[in-house]
Amino acid sequence: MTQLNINKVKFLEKQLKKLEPTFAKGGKLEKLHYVYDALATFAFTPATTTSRGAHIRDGVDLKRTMFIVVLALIPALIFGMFNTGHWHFVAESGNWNLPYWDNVLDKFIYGAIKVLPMIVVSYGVGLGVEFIFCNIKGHPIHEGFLVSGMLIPLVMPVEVPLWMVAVATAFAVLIGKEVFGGTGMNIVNIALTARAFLFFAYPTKMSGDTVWMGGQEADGFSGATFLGDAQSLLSDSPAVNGVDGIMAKYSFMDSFMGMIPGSIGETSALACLIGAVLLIATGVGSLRIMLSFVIGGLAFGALFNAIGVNDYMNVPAYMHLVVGGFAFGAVFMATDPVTAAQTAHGKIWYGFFGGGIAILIRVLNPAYPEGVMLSILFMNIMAPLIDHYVIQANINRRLKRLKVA
Amino acid sequence: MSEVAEKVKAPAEPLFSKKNRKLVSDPLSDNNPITIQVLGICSALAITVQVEQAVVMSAAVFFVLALGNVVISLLRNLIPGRIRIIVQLVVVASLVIIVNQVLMAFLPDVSAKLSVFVGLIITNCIIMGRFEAFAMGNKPWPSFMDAVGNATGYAIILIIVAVVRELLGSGSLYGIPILGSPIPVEGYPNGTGLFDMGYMNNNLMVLPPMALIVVGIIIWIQRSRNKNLIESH
Amino acid sequence: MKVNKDNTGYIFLFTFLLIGVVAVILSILATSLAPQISKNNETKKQMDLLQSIGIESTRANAKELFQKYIGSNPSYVINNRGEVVEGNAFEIDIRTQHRDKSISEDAKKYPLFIANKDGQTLYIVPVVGKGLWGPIWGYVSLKDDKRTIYGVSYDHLGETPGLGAEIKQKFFTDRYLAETVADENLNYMPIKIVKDGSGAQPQKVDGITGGTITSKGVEEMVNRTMEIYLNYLKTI
Amino acid sequence: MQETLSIFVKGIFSENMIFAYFLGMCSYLAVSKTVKTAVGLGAAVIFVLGITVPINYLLENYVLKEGALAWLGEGYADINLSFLSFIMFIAVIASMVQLVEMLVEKFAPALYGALGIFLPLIAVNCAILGGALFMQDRQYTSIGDATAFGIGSGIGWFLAIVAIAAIREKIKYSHVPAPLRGLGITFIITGLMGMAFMSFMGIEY
Repeated sequence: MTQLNINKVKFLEKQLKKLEPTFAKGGKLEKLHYVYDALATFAFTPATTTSRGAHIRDGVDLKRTMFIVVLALIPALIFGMFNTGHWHFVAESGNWNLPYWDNVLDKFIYGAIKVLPMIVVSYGVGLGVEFIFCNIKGHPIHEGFLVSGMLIPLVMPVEVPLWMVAVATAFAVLIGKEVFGGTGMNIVNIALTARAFLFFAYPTKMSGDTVWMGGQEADGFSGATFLGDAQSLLSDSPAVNGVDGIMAKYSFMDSFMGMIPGSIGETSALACLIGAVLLIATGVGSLRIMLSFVIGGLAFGALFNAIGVNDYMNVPAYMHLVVGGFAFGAVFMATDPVTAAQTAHGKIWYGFFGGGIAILIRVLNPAYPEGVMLSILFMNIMAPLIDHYVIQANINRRLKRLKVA
Repeated sequence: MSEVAEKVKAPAEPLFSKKNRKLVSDPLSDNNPITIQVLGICSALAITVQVEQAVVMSAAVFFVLALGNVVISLLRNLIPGRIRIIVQLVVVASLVIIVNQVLMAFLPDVSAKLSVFVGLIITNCIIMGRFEAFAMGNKPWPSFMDAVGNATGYAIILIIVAVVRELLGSGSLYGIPILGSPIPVEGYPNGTGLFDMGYMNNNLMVLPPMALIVVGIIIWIQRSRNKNLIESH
Repeated sequence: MKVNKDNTGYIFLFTFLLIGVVAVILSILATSLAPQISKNNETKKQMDLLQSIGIESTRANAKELFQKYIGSNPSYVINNRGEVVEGNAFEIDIRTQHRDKSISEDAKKYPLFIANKDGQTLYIVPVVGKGLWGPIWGYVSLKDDKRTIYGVSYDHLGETPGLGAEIKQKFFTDRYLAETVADENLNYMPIKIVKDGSGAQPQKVDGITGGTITSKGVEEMVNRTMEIYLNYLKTI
Repeated sequence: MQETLSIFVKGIFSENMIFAYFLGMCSYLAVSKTVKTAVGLGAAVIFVLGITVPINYLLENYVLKEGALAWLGEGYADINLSFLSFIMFIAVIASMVQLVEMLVEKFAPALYGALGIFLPLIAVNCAILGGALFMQDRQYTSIGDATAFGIGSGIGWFLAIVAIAAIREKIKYSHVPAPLRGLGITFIITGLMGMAFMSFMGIEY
């Protein structure tokens, strides 16, 4: 936590202290008290201490947890910006095999120009809704949105209009979170709600060939993703030549590195892996869920390989792990501590079926190319039920032990 | 005995007495069948994609409920208690068959869109609920007023939901384009009106989940304005 | 008079009377409305047929227009080998024919309507297939060279609004105009639905963005049906 | 066989009674406060749908449909009783529920203890009549398909009510805004669940 101490600039602290009475009870801006509170405690550890009730003492508080997750997202974000820029230049030149590591700075700047406004909109709208809500309802502002606000742009295709990002963020914060009472109370992941909302509301802007590459200009240039191309295997006129054709177009290594078109933050399995290491090392993310998610995906992938009725089923199981949003979902979405299963056993089932259903939707559902987001959403819904039965089983086991004894 | 009863009998109530008016006005908001009594949701939500369907559905429910309430009320002293549920079911089912046949004959296009949901009026809990709770114990005229109130309360919610969903989901109201047309024409590749400016229809509005969320928000607004309606849990 | 309402005899009497009254009312209603209902279904079919030859009609004038363009010409029923068989083309329900597995392929009946518009003979072929959520169907009309598409009308039961459901719209059906289903010798040639924007080329039609499955369903149903009908069209 | 299986799976997921058609919402909202009661009601719905859909299928195909009475003789082939289907279906459902209740009480008292109080609720559950009407609308071609549809949509209904009951148990500890408590939040959760279930729509089984 030492890095945060850098923030402890005395001047800022003094200024905040000076402003405090304005927001205190009876002050001029009393109504905005919670906004002040949120900003002040974001910068400094609050001076108040808890006065009653049982507490677990732990150095990690919510704000620090959120900060670590955002930190873990940085590699994916940086790489995402660069990758977006790359595919923009590919689309412009019409040359699929444009050298990847040329003009690095140009690509990065182009990507940043595309991506930063989305982040600004996502944070602006999300925090705006939250601030308004907290002031009406009179409850303190939580920091939960710090992570969601970063996740939302990262799971979007680059060409999605900003107003759609705004609408989706507002919907997700309001219906996904505020109606349940704010941070920590929601049952579905906020960022996934935003993405699912856009996906169902504006499908043409969320899938298809024209949304993955920034400022597509070349006429008739198909900017499909791996999943988009693989989807065409389900019909009798695939865009590329069978499974082999797809594997040649997107090699495993390229996909692992993230050098393929896709949503901004999700293409690079490597960047997600770096994030995962950080999350696991700090104990913020659940290793149990990540592992069982990957195993579930591999198991279902292998199962479909064995069945192999249509071409899509023959896509190698390991390939599923590095394309689309699988890695991103496993590391950042499925592990959301609020919406995942809470029990140790429950987490294993939750992860396994989350990964498995993701592959199932990809391979069997021609309507939705990307299954990961929907499968995690589905498991969010099922998590309380899983927990319920895990707890019931525990109770029963203990009762039995009691009887034997 | 009878003489005494004659004397105590209150003067004939006017048709639109305060009590009768209350029968109509109560279910409109404070005792709304959908948002408060939680009845009749089954068939209500699926057909609210377009205003036209919602209007026809409301009219059908109004017809079945009003006539049914009156019939049950007229028969209330004749119906054997042991089979009263069956009798009520028979009355509803017959009335619904009439509605369905009439719709098929005179409004075939709407009838096709409503598909099985006309038949499901039979199990619309509002109707059986009103029969059992009101018509079995009251005279025909109050029963009719009660039906008017409940059917209107049902219609209001249905039509509000349908307006929201059709406007945001299809950009039109009652089939008339309001926000422009999303169909590309010469010179306007994205459609006309708002669509030309980059606006798009929200497909989620047309899909089932959104109907539930819209009703949830209506309940939220309604109960925020009237705190008495808030549930403890 | 006080009646014992829980008396078994009374219950029977009441039930009997109730059922009697209900039965009478419903039967009268059903019999009096039945002709109107079957007329409605007929009208709908006539309107769809008319639409496929480019004539917009309303429920009011459908019958008259149908008589003028289609009804006055002969219609045929053929089997999958292209032979004419017995039957009334208008009364065949192609959706039942398509999905009922108890009818063998050889016994399936395919209706063919002939229209006369502006002095030109048009051949109207009903098509039926499978969309994303449920059945899709429609009519395709061919010019008098028996291979060039003159017009189409499609309909569906529950395709996604804004995506698959767009197959009904004019902008999509217009993409089929002037495509050919066969070469000069009436040898079958499929029409492909493409999604890369190259639909302007012959034998290619642009699909609906985001409605790939429904578009593929349309492709499949038109091609499958045309192959069968060409067996017959070759012979006349 | 494959088709039957597909009808069964569709009934559970993509054509889920609750999330796709809102059927049986009244009891779904009223009896989903705890998982235990939800399981009881859900099981009763599977049971009754599994029985009434095939019976109504026979009724539809051998009595009501146009030409269905042809087995009685030539003269009956033209009769079309389909306008009576609503009243016949509801009568079958009401009497079957009654019959099942009596049989279960007599021969399986343990089961009756679990399902008993829910059975009367079911006669007016839209999901049951909805099952019969969808069966009629979709014209299933065999009694096996009809049964698969009945049981499948029963299981779908079961899954929905049990899942929401677990969620409602969980959100007891949330600070749901007061006006939304109870009914309002349940509607919104169901909407979100509907979005999640839509992931299965369009799967080709």
